[in-house]
Amino acid sequence: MSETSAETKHPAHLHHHFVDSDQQFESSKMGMWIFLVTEILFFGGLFAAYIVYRAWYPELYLEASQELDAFWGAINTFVLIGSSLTVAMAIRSAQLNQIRGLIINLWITIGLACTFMVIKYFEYAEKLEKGIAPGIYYTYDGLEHEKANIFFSIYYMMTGLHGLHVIIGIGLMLWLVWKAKRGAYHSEYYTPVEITGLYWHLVDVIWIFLFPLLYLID
Amino acid sequence: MNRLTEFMLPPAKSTTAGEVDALFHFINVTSIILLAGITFTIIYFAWKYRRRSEDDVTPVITHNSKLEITWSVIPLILVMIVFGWGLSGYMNLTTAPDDAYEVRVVAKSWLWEFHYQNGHVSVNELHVPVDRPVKLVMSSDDVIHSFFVPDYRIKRDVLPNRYTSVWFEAIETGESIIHCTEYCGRAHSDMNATVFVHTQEDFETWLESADAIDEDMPPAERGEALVTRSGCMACHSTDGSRMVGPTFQGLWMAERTMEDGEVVTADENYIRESILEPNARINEGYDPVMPSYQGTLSDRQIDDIIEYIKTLD
Amino acid sequence: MSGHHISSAKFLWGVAIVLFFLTFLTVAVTWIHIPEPWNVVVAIAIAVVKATIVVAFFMNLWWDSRFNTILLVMSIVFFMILIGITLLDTLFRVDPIPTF
Amino acid sequence: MSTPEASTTKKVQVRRYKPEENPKEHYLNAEKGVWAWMTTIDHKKIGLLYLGSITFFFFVGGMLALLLRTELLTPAQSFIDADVYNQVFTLHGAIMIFFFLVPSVPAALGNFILPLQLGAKDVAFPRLNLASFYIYTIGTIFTLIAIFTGGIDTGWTFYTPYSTQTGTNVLLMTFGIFILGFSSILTGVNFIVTIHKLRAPGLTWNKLPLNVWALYATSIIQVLATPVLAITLLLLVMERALGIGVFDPSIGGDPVLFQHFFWFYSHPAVYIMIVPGFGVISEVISTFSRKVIFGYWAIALSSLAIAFIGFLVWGHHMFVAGQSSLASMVFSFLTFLVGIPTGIKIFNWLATMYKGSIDMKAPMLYAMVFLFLFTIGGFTGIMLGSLAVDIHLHDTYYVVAHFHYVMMGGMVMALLAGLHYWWPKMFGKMYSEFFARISCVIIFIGFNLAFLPQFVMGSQGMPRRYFNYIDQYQAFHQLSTIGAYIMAVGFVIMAGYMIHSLLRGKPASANPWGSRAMEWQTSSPAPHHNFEHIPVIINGPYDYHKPMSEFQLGIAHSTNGHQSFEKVDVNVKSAEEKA
Repeated sequence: MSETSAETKHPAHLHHHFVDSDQQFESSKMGMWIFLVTEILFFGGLFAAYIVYRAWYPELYLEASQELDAFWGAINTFVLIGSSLTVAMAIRSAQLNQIRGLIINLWITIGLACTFMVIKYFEYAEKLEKGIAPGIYYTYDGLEHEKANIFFSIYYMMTGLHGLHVIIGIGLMLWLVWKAKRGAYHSEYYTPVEITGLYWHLVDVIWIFLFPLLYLID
Repeated sequence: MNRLTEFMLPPAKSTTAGEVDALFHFINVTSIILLAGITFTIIYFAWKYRRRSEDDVTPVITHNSKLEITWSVIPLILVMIVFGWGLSGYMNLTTAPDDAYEVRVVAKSWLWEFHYQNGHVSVNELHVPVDRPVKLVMSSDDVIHSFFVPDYRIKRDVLPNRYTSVWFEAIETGESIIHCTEYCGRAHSDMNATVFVHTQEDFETWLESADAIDEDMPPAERGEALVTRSGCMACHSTDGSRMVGPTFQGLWMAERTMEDGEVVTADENYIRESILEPNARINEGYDPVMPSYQGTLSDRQIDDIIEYIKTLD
Repeated sequence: MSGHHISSAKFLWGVAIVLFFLTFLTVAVTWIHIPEPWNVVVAIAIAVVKATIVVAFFMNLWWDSRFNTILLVMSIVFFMILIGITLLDTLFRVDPIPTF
Repeated sequence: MSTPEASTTKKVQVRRYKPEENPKEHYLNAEKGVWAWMTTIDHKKIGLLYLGSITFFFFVGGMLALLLRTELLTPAQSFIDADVYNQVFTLHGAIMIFFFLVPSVPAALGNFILPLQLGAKDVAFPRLNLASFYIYTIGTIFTLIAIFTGGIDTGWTFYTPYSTQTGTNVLLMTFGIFILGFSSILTGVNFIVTIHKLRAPGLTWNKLPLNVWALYATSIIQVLATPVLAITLLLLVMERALGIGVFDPSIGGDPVLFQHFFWFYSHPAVYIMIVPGFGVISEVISTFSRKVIFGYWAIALSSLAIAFIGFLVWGHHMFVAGQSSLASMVFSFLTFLVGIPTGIKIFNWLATMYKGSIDMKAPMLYAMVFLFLFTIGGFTGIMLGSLAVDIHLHDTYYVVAHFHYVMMGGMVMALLAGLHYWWPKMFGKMYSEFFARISCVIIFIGFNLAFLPQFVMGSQGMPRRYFNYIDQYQAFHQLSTIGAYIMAVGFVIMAGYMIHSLLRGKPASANPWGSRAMEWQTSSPAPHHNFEHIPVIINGPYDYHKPMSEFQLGIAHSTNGHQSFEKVDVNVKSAEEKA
């Protein structure tokens, strides 16, 4: 890396092939947006499967979604939106050079993300208890529709993949906290905070769609 | 043109084949003319404008709107002709006449079963009358297969969870080959069958007597005919060589080890079970891939096959 | 400088409160049982509004380079292509039924 | 560069930099040792690492192809059995597509050449670039493990339900390709950002080399399509591991849905493979005709048009698969629309040669071969796009021949054109022009001998993926096999003179072809940071009517010690897009 090159004007965080910090910041952000595009299409495949099966078997979705608890789904929606708020606040703190605020907001976000996962865990546990497991392990007989297993396979795939993204997000934010404590971020350089924030908001946006599509089919 | 047809395409033996062939030739000939033009231009330019010195000066020609519009619009018109033509042919190929004679096709790895309205089932032999539309309603027992008769220019995938159909009207009596064209595993390339086109009278005679056809033969010979006809030979040899499935030679009353370690004597009951519920017990070292013959072979036919296996020492 | 928009804390809280309200709304409309298919339309419409708010004001797309907006729109367009053309198949299949 | 508002012209002081001939220090000897290679973040070296990998996989895939062709000499079994044959054709397809073609021009040549053509020091995210390479490596390792633990016999298309039922190691293989997809995605992300953000001063969108436009279109496809492959393969993995039943009809799923998802990626993937080839051909034809490219915008935009329409046509792989007639009609119509921009490109290339000064060096020879073979591939594509004819030709050798004409006759020839074209820039050595032309001719003959007969037997009704076949096709199969071996000879000769060039090749000058493109305005091999100066662009890359000196302008680097400025004032448009 050329951070070591003897350039007077180059700040430590600026890589050699960029002209200035802004170019680097804009590039990273554009890169993250493009990555988010891939994430949207990644989940898009699952949404497409969801829509195709819903168009085929609307009654299946009506019946099977009764098994999902809209109350806890709504709580989780509040939790994730709250975490989006704290991430936005964390970025604001970084922009204003308030490192303490940055770290506190990140910790709150991590806390909310963990709350989300804990609620999710209890939801899963309750279903697995009843025999509503994915795929061939589906043994529940409370639903009459013969394709009920497919609804829950799609449910597990969607929420599972989303949950995986939440866990990755928690990992990223722990890393941010660690770096922030070592003084890596300040108002001139907070790119990783910004792009992790973008990622986290996307996780939130996906849940905003998952919630009504899975839980709120009345 | 005729020689080109003979070289490029199999003989056209259905009423719809002609239209497909005409389009095929239209695209072929147009393409060859255009390709010849492009190739000639490449070679001519490469020779005519070859570099004569390192200081060659070339003209600045950045674009030419008229020319560019021309070579966009002409191909567009050509492909739209091809699209319309192809579409009309496709509609013909997918819309069976209402009075079509219906045959049920069941694809299994790796054989074709043809069920007729009178309950007769033939394996790997499709018998149809000439000059009469025939509609095949097809389904698969396991994976996706595809029903292809080159002589009729028809093809359609055969799916495990749905019915699909093709239709054709043969214009001459004779035989044509059927291929499976959707990759379906080990013996995919052996999953062939034959269409036998009869005159209307012959077809009816065949249909009525098909089951009784071997009445006079001794049971073992009938069994041999059945084994050949039912697609058994694709996976089982009669000379001891190992194929997809175990050989029939020396099978009778032999002791065979199963996957779960059980040792079984190949008696009447075992062979009957192996034909009707092939995956109930699997020979050690073999895969559970055989389709069931339940509904395909009658009890009597299975007896005949057992008689035949008894003769293979 | 497009990339360094700083939102006020009050603004961010305002956005979050709107989102909380919309979440409540999307649950509330299920209590009044809108008939099919409008219940889906309403649920998706609210979700789209929420997502747009998050994207515009939390992800700062409102103040960001327009190319990033184009990227987002592209991803949605291509998702629509995937699902739209697939539905052209799955909704319009006419399978034959054997007569015997 | 910093503010988007500054899109108007501004005055910049530049001086002329003539590229240094035969430099002592260059990127190849800037760092030494295996470790330096393995951890390099230099885009040129990463490009070479990819080049090495794809060469290896091309060799493996080619050997598998020879194995198949040899077995097909006779109608019945000759030396491998059906199971082995099925595994070999699956591996041939999977390796050639996922390990060779997809990363070939974008990741190998693209990595090497893109920053050079942009006047940048590197791609936007060099470490991510290295990570892409390692993700690729991890994917290949998974696949290799899969090969040695049961293999895979599903065909490269992994159609359900066969792929959920077969006893081979589908799980590991699809997981390997799932991982591989991320390498492709990250390369795409990297390239798009690089093209947007790292262009040299004056390099406006209308001065971008067409190769960059092609890579841009390719990257967009990679970013938009690959995630759908990823989720499809993940669903397939789950189908096998848990039986989730989305695709498997025996648990209530729909196998045709898998085909939709699969081809939503895999059809655009065909354009991931061929579009960058278009870029290379544009560069080569212009350089060796020493003439401004004809219809710059037509070629640039047709790449984007192909990229876009390419997303709308996947269902033409499914005309007989059981999709609705309506879907088939729409897909057939859209398929023909792709033909138009493709045709435009071919005519534009021909028009570029018109009144040019054509030098039939090896890269140009490959470009000619490309034009001929790719045109055949295109016309046969029209044949297959036509609904009625496709019903007859679907899943026959006609399809096999068609895609080999497009992929091998198109993409591989473009890759070879590019490899020969940029070889001097990569290694600073020239190869034997004589042997290069010989091997090109041999490959051309072998290729046509191998695949022309396949058109004939395909239209006669020979299905693909057949281990045994009926006797009437034997003559065609034998011709095809002979052709394959002739082709192999051509590649052996190529390996020979390329290795000779590396070891004993004559040193190459900075600009052996007299090109105006920016990558040729730096020394061969390129310096560690690509340019000793910051290049400033005032002319298009194909402006052969402008003097060479106008292509060698730059601003001195703050670090490279150039003190004396030959002060020239030029008006330079800011490279920043108007955002």
